[in-house]
Amino acid sequence: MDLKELYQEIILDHGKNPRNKGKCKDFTNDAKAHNPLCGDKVHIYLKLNKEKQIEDLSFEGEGCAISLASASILTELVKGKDLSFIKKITEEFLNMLKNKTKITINSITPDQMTTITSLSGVQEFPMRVKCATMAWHTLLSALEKK
Amino acid sequence: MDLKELYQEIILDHGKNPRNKGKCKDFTNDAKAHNPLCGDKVHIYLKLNKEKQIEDLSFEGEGCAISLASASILTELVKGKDLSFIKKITEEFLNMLKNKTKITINSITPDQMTTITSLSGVQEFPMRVKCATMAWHTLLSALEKK
Amino acid sequence: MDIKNIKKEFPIFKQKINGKSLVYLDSANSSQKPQVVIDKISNFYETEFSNVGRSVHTLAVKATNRFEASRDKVQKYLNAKHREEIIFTKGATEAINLVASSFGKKYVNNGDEILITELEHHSNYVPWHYLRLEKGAIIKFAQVNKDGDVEIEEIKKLITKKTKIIAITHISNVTGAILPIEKIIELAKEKNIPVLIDGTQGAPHSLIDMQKIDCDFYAISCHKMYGPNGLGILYMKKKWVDALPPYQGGGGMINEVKQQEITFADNHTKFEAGTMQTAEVVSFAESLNFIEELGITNIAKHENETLEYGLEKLRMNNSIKIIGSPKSRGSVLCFTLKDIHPHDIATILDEDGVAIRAGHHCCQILHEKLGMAATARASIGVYNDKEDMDKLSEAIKNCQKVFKN
Amino acid sequence: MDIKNIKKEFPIFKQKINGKSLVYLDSANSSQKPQVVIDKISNFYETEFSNVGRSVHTLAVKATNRFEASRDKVQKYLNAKHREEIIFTKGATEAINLVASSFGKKYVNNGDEILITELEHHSNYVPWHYLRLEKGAIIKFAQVNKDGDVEIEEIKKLITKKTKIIAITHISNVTGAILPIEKIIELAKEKNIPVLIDGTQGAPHSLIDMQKIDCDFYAISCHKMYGPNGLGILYMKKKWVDALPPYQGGGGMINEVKQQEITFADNHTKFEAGTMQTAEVVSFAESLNFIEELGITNIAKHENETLEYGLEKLRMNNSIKIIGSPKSRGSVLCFTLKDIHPHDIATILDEDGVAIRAGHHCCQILHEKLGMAATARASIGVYNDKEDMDKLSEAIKNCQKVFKN
Ligand SMILES: Cc1ncc(COP(=O)(O)O)c(C=O)c1O
Ligand SMILES: Cc1ncc(COP(=O)(O)O)c(C=O)c1O
Repeated sequence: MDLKELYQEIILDHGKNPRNKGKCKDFTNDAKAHNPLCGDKVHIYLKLNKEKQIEDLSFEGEGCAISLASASILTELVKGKDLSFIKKITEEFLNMLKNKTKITINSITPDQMTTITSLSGVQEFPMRVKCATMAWHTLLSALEKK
Repeated sequence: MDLKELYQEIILDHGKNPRNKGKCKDFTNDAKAHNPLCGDKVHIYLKLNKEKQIEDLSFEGEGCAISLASASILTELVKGKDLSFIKKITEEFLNMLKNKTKITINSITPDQMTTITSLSGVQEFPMRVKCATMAWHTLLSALEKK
Repeated sequence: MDIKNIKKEFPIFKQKINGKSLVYLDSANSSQKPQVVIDKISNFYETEFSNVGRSVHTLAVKATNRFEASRDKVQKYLNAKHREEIIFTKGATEAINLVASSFGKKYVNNGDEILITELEHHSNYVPWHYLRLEKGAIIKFAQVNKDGDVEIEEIKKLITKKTKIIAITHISNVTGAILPIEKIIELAKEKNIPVLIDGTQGAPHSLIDMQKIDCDFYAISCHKMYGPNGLGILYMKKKWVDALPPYQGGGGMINEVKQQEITFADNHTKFEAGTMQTAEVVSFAESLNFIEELGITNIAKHENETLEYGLEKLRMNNSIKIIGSPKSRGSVLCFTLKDIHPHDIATILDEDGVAIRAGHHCCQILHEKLGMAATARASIGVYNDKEDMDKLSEAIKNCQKVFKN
Repeated sequence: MDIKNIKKEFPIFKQKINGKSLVYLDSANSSQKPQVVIDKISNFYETEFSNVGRSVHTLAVKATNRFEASRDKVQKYLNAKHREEIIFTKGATEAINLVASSFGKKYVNNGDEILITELEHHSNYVPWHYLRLEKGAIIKFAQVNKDGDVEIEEIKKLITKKTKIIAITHISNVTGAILPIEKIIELAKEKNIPVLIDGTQGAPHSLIDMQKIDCDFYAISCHKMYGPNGLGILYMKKKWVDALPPYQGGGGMINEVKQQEITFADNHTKFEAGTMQTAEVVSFAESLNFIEELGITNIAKHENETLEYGLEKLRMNNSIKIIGSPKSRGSVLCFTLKDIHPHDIATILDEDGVAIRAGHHCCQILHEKLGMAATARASIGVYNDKEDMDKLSEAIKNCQKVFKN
C-alpha cells in the first residue's frame, strides 16, 4: 500500500478546492447519498437538456479528501456529456476500483485520463473504496430519477 | 467416581419399591417441586399433629432411581419425628451431598444411618445432586406452608 | 480427510472418559469441533482481530474482509440468492425470536393463527407464545402421529384464512422424523403463507439449498455444525429483509439517528445490532470448509449407516423401546429402557465413556404426548461409527446389570 | 506480570503493520486479547466442550461447572450480591435491548418518559426509541455541556413524575467524560426511578462494585474487557430479576410448557434462552483473572498516565483540536485536525502502524451537537504506553505533511 498513490497532488487539490460545488441553477435531476458508518454525504444536482446531455451539474457534500476529490473530478468529467458516455465512464471507473481494470474509454483527453486514474490508488485501500464510489453511484441515481 | 457407590442395593430397592407412596390420609401440609431441566417431579403430603410431629407422610413422584429412593428414604426417616429433628437431619443430609460432611445426628438407629448414608455416593455425581435433594427441599417447603 | 478416520480431526477424542474412549452421542445437543475450527479462532485473535465494519485501519480491514467473506461462504453453502439473505444471530433460538418479533409486530393481529407442530423444540414455540400473550394470536399444533411423523394432511387440515405463518422443524430432535418440508412449503405457497423452518437439526445432516427449499426463513445453530458457540444463522428471503422492521437496536443497524427520529439500514444489517461475534463468524467459515471437504451427502450417508446399524443392534434388546419409527429418520435415536429411568441410564452409560442425553430435550409437548417425562437420546455426528453403536449397546447391557434387570 | 511489559502477553503485537510495530489505539471499539484468554478458548474446545446444563455425562458436567464458575467469578468481580444478578448476553447492546424490552413491556406506557443523555451510544438510544414507537413513550435528552460533560443539575431538571427510567453511560466513548453516576443514582433513588448504566466503556477502566454503585442495571461488553467476542453481561438487581418478564423465548428458560400455557424459570435463566456461548463465558473468567492479576486500579492509573501524557503531547500541536475537556476523563481521546478529514487521518496514521478510529462512533446525536460529521479517536488499553503516544503524535505530523498543511 502506498499513501503517495492514494493522496496524489491532483486528489489533494480537488479535495481542498472541489470544483462545481453548490447547487447548480435550474437543475432537473438530483439525488443524495449518505454512508451511515462514517457520516459522509453527497448530493448531486444536474441539468439534463433535450439532447439528454448533462448541460450543467454540481454537488454538495461532506467527507474525506477522497470522497470530495472523487465528486469534484466526476463533475468535471461528465459536464456536457451524454448519457451513453456517462454510463460507460461510470462503469469503467467502478470497475477500476473493484477489479483493478484500466480505463479504456477514448473520448477523454489525456489530462482527463490522468485525473481519473489518479483515483486508482484507492484500490489498495478497501475501506476507502466507498468514499471514492459514492458520488458516482449517486450520479446514476440522479439520472434515473425524473 | 464409582457407580456401585451410587447405585447401592438399598437405593435400588427403594427406587424400585418406594415406601409411603401415594397421598396420605388427612394431610395438613403439602408441597410439590419440579425440575424443568429433566422433568422430575415430587409432591409431598404430611400430617402434622398438635405436638408438631409428623404423624404421617407420603409422596407422589416421577423420576430417576436416585430421586425416588431419596424421597422414599426421607419418608421412612422422618415419620413420627418432630420439627427440630427434621430440620437437623435435612440440614445434615444436604450438607453431606454438598460439602461431603458426615451425618452426626445420634437419634437415629444404625440401620437408619446406613440407609441415609447410602445416598452419599451422589456427592461424586454433581449433575445428580438435585435428584437426591429435591424431596428434602420440598419437605421443608411443605412444613413452611400452613 | 477420510470419514473413517475423522475422529482424529477432533481433539476431544484424545482424552479418556472414566478410563474409556469417549463415545460422544450428544451431537444433537452440540457437536464437537475439529482442530481446524479451533485453530482458526486462536489464529484470528492472535493475528487479525479487530472490530469489524467500523474502523479503517489495517486490522479492521482484515477482520472486516474475513467477516464478510464468511457471509459469502454461508451464502454459497446454502445457495442463497443474495448475500443480504444471510443474517448472523446468537443461535437458532435468537433467529426464531427475531422472526417472531419482527414479523409478528408487523403482520400478526388478534385472532391470527400461527401453525406449528407438536414436535417443536421450545425454541420454536415460546417465541410464538409471546405473540399469543401480546397480540392475541392463536397457536395451532399439528399433531404428531404414532410413528413420530407429522403428515402433510395434518398441516393441510389446520390451515385457515387466518394462518399467518407456518413454523416447523426440519428434523425432530426427539423422534428424528424428517418432515416433508418441501411439500409443506409448496402447500403454503399456494395459500400465500410464509414458512419458517427450524433447521437446527436439519442443516448439520442434510444438503441445504435455499433456492430449492424456497422457504421464507431458515434457522441454524452453528455450534451443531462443527462450529463455534454463540453463533447462529437466519436465512431470510430478500423480500422479508426489505419488509420486516429491525429487531434489536444499537450500533451498526441504523441509517440516520436524530433526537426525534431514527431511520434504519435497508439491508440485512438492520438485523445485526451491536458488535458482532467476529471470531465466531470468521471461524465458522472453517466449519463449512470442513463439511465441504467431506461432502455433506457423504456425511449424511455415513451417519445414516451408523444410525441404521445402531437401531438394528438396539432392537435386538427386548428391554429397549425405540421412540418413533418415522418414514425417514435424521441422526437421532431416542429410547427408553424397561424400569430404568433415562437419567440413571445416562449416568451409568457415562461410566463406560458413552455420552448420551436424558430428559425432555426441550420438547415437553411431545413428551406429554408420549406419556413420558423423559427419554434417553443418542444422537449421531460425523465422528460416530459402528463401533460406537456396539459400545452403546454394550453399555446399555451393563446398565441393565447394575439394575439387575 | 508487569504492566510495563504487558504488550508481550498479547500475541497481536508480534506482527508488523505496514512494516511498523502496531500502535493499537482502538480499544474503545474492541480490546485485544491476551494469550491466556485465547488459550482458554482452544483448551476448552479441545478437552472439555459440551453443551451446558442439559446433559449428565462427564463432559457436560465439566462444561456446566466451568460455565457456572464463570458466573460466580463475574459475581465476585462485580461484587454483586447474588449470583442470579449476573445474566449473560450477546453484548452490551443485547443487555440494553433486554432491559428496554422487558422493563418497557411491563412498566412503560403512553406518555411515560425515558431520560437519557446526548452522549449516548446508539445502543443506549435505539432500544428506547422502540418504546417510543410501540408505547408512545417520550425520550428526553439531558444536554451535554461545552466540556463534554453531563451535569447532575441537567438530569435533575429533566426528571418528572412521568420519568420511568434513567439510562446513561458510565463513560462517554467520545468525550471520555466520566459521568457522576453515583450522584445520579442517589437522586433517582429519592424519586424511586430505576437507573440503567451503560457500562460498556466504564467496566474496562474502573473498579466496578455493584453494591456500592447500587444501580438497577449495568451493561457490559466482554470484548472490550480483554475477553471474547459475542459475550456481554447484564447486571440486574435481584428485585428486577424477580419482577421482569422474560426476553427471548426458547430452551432453558422455561418452567413448564403446555399447549395452552407456559410458565417461566423464576431466576436469571429466564433471560438466557437457547444454547449459551459456553466457550465465551468460560474464557471470560480468564480475562477477569488477567485483570485481577494486574489490578484494575493499577490498570486505570497506567491508562490515565498514558492518556494525560498523550493529551499534553497533542495539545502542543496547534492544528489539533481535542474534543471535550471533561472534569474527569476515561480512556478516550477524540480529536480533529485542521482541514484534514478524520478518515484521511485514520488511513494515513495506519501507514505508520497507528490504529485509530474515525467516524461518529455510533454517537450521531453528539456529533450533530458538535457540528461535526466525524471525529478521529485514539482510545487506550492496558497495553498502551507513552511511546505509543509519541508515535501517535509523530504520525499526526506525518499526516499533516502528506496534506502539506
Ligand atoms: C458507550 C457504549 N455503549 C454501548 C456500546 C455497544 O457495545 P456492543 O457493540 O459491544 O454491544 C459501545 C461500544 O460500541 C459503547 O462504546
Ligand atoms: C430442533 C431444535 N430447534 C431449536 C434448537 C435451539 O438451538 P439453540 O439452543 O442452539 O439456539 C435446538 C437445539 O437445542 C433444536 O434441536
